[in-house]
Amino acid sequence: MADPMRIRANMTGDKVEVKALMAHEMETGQRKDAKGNVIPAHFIQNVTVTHNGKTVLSAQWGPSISKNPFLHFRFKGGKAGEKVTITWTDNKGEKRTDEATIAGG
Amino acid sequence: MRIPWLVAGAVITALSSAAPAQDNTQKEIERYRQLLQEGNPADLYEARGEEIWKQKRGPKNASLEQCDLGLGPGVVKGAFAQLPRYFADTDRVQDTESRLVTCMVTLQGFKPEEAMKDPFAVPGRHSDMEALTSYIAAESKGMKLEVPIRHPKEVEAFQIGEQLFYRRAGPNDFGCVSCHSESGKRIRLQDLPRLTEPKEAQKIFTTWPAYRVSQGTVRTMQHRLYDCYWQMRHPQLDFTSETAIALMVFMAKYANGGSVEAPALKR
Amino acid sequence: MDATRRELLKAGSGASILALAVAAGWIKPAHAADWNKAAFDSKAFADTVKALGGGGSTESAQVRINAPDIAENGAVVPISVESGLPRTQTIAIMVEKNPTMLSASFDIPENTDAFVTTRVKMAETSKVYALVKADGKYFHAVKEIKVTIGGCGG
Amino acid sequence: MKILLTCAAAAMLLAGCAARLSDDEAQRRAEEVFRGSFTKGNQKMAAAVFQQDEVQTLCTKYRDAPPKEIADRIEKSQAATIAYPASGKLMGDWREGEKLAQDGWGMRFTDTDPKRLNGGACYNCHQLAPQELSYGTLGPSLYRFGRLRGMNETTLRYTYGKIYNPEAFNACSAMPRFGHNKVLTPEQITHLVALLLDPASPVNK
Repeated sequence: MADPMRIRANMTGDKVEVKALMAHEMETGQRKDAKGNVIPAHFIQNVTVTHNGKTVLSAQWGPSISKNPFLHFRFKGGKAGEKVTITWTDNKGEKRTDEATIAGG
Repeated sequence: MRIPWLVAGAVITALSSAAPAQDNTQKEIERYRQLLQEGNPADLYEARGEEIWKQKRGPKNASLEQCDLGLGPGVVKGAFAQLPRYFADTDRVQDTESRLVTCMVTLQGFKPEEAMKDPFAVPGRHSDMEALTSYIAAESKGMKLEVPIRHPKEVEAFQIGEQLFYRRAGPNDFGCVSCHSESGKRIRLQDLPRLTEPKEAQKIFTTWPAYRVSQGTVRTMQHRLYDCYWQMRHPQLDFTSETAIALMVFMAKYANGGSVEAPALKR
Repeated sequence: MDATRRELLKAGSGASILALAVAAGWIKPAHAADWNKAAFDSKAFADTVKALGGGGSTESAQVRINAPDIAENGAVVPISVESGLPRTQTIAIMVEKNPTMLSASFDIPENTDAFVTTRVKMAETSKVYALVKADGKYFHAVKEIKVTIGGCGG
Repeated sequence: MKILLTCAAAAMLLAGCAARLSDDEAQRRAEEVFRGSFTKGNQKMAAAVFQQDEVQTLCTKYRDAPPKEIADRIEKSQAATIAYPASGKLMGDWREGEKLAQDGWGMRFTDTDPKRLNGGACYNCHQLAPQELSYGTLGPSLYRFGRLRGMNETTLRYTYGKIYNPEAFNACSAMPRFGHNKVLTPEQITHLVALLLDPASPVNK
């Protein structure tokens, strides 16, 4: 199973600043291993970020997003102590959900 | 080959001076490095390392939580800031990774060759060593580096490291000294620290392990040295070799007093 | 919704039934349904814009790319995109010289800033496009990013 | 190891016992340690780095700062090694030279393709063509080398010789002996000479 994400959510003014790191190979399907065999593509395709049941960001990614992806964005309407939840799904159907509590500004 | 004028074979009007372009290159590379600082994937390795540290594993089904990293069994906080050091139970100077091998053997019951298998991650295979070392290093973040060079074996390791630093060999006549004896030098665009200058040594020795964007994983000082010897056209340096540890003690002598900032983020 | 599917949902969401439904093609797994394969397969800017639903795109100073002019390593290139256009709905990032151009496409709901930062791989020095869909229309910005060779040819 | 043992015992009583090996002993131990540190890899390569030649031994011993008589000895013995190409032609093709200057491939333990020629990796340490922004500074800038030095027979022979064996000109130089150590062929060296001296080379534009 995939490793947990590292999510930081902080109030800056009236906005929630979200920074997340996800543990994922993001294999392009174009690299070869030491024996010369092609390493099959394996990458996150969808990312959804929710807050209070509402989607605050959704993304589609290709294999050219860097390994161990980083994401940074801001949204309005959150308060310290509330949760931000991130879910990713990759091209093999693997899935991972983690959440973080919004910290005060 | 990324220079289009060469591919095209066309004649190019040269810049009137190369200096302004170079200033801008330095500035933009600096900006690139800064932009990456806002999220260091090494965080993911620290978390995984902590999990592995606490996991019951091996024939003895034990965790590493009672491992003695130099400050007593189970003390992780601050241990990294004093490694490598002499350990009486093994009668050797050990760094973080060789000590982890010892603990995996004594506490968890692994055979030494099992504990030392695949210490460096390759595409598709993680390394427990890289994760564990990230976790242990992070537990000394902000602390002062104080590697002891008091015990006769620690002093000996320093002296051996010093000899090996200057040792030149191989088809390119390279030694550590070839790249790390002058201040302000670069290889391509990468700054080369003068390792006998405390200010420069402090910035380097205290920032490994580090997440290397070029390799997509955390690499440790063991790997850094293995990589240096690779670039020096030497053969494969053994994992946890005495050469690696002696060179670490040599570097630590000049780096002592710096603040531990590992795991850092590097090219 | 046809009768069969309604029956199925009424029967509950047991794993086996769900799997059956996926197999039968009534329900597509999320990763296939929400992923625009045509857009991610596109090799040219115009084709990618089209696959993302646009007829064409206008360059706009309201779309801003914040990224270094030079990347020390192509495996990790930080890119920020910000849009000053009202009703920004989508932000996409494309790298012209990658095997396929599109790296990412973000849907921006109403209360989310029209701003996003991520990191992309770049095979070589290339133009990077930020494409923004705002109020149903498409706008873009472009910036060249140089990828340098590292120490010892690596 | 008598001193060491005595000192180890004393260390238990007295903190900060300065047990130091003599330089000769440290050097002997260092060689022992070094030979025990490359046991799992390519043993042919290992044997080659264990055995230092005269230049490597002397430069190690004097930490790259040999006294004058040693430096003279090195420069003299190394000057005698320079072999010029059989054809007598020292100026090759600068385009080939530029490729070689970029290429860092060769002689690492992962470089196993026997058909591929080694690169020179000149940009690792030197500025050459101004279009390449990613260059090192371990060596001096060679931008406009030909323009500054002038294009004549003496410069041509010096440039070839310097790449072939820099120890002939500057004892314990950090630059590899590309020709002498067979990293590059004489023909490859003539291409680098062209990159540096050909008026058409981007280095001299």
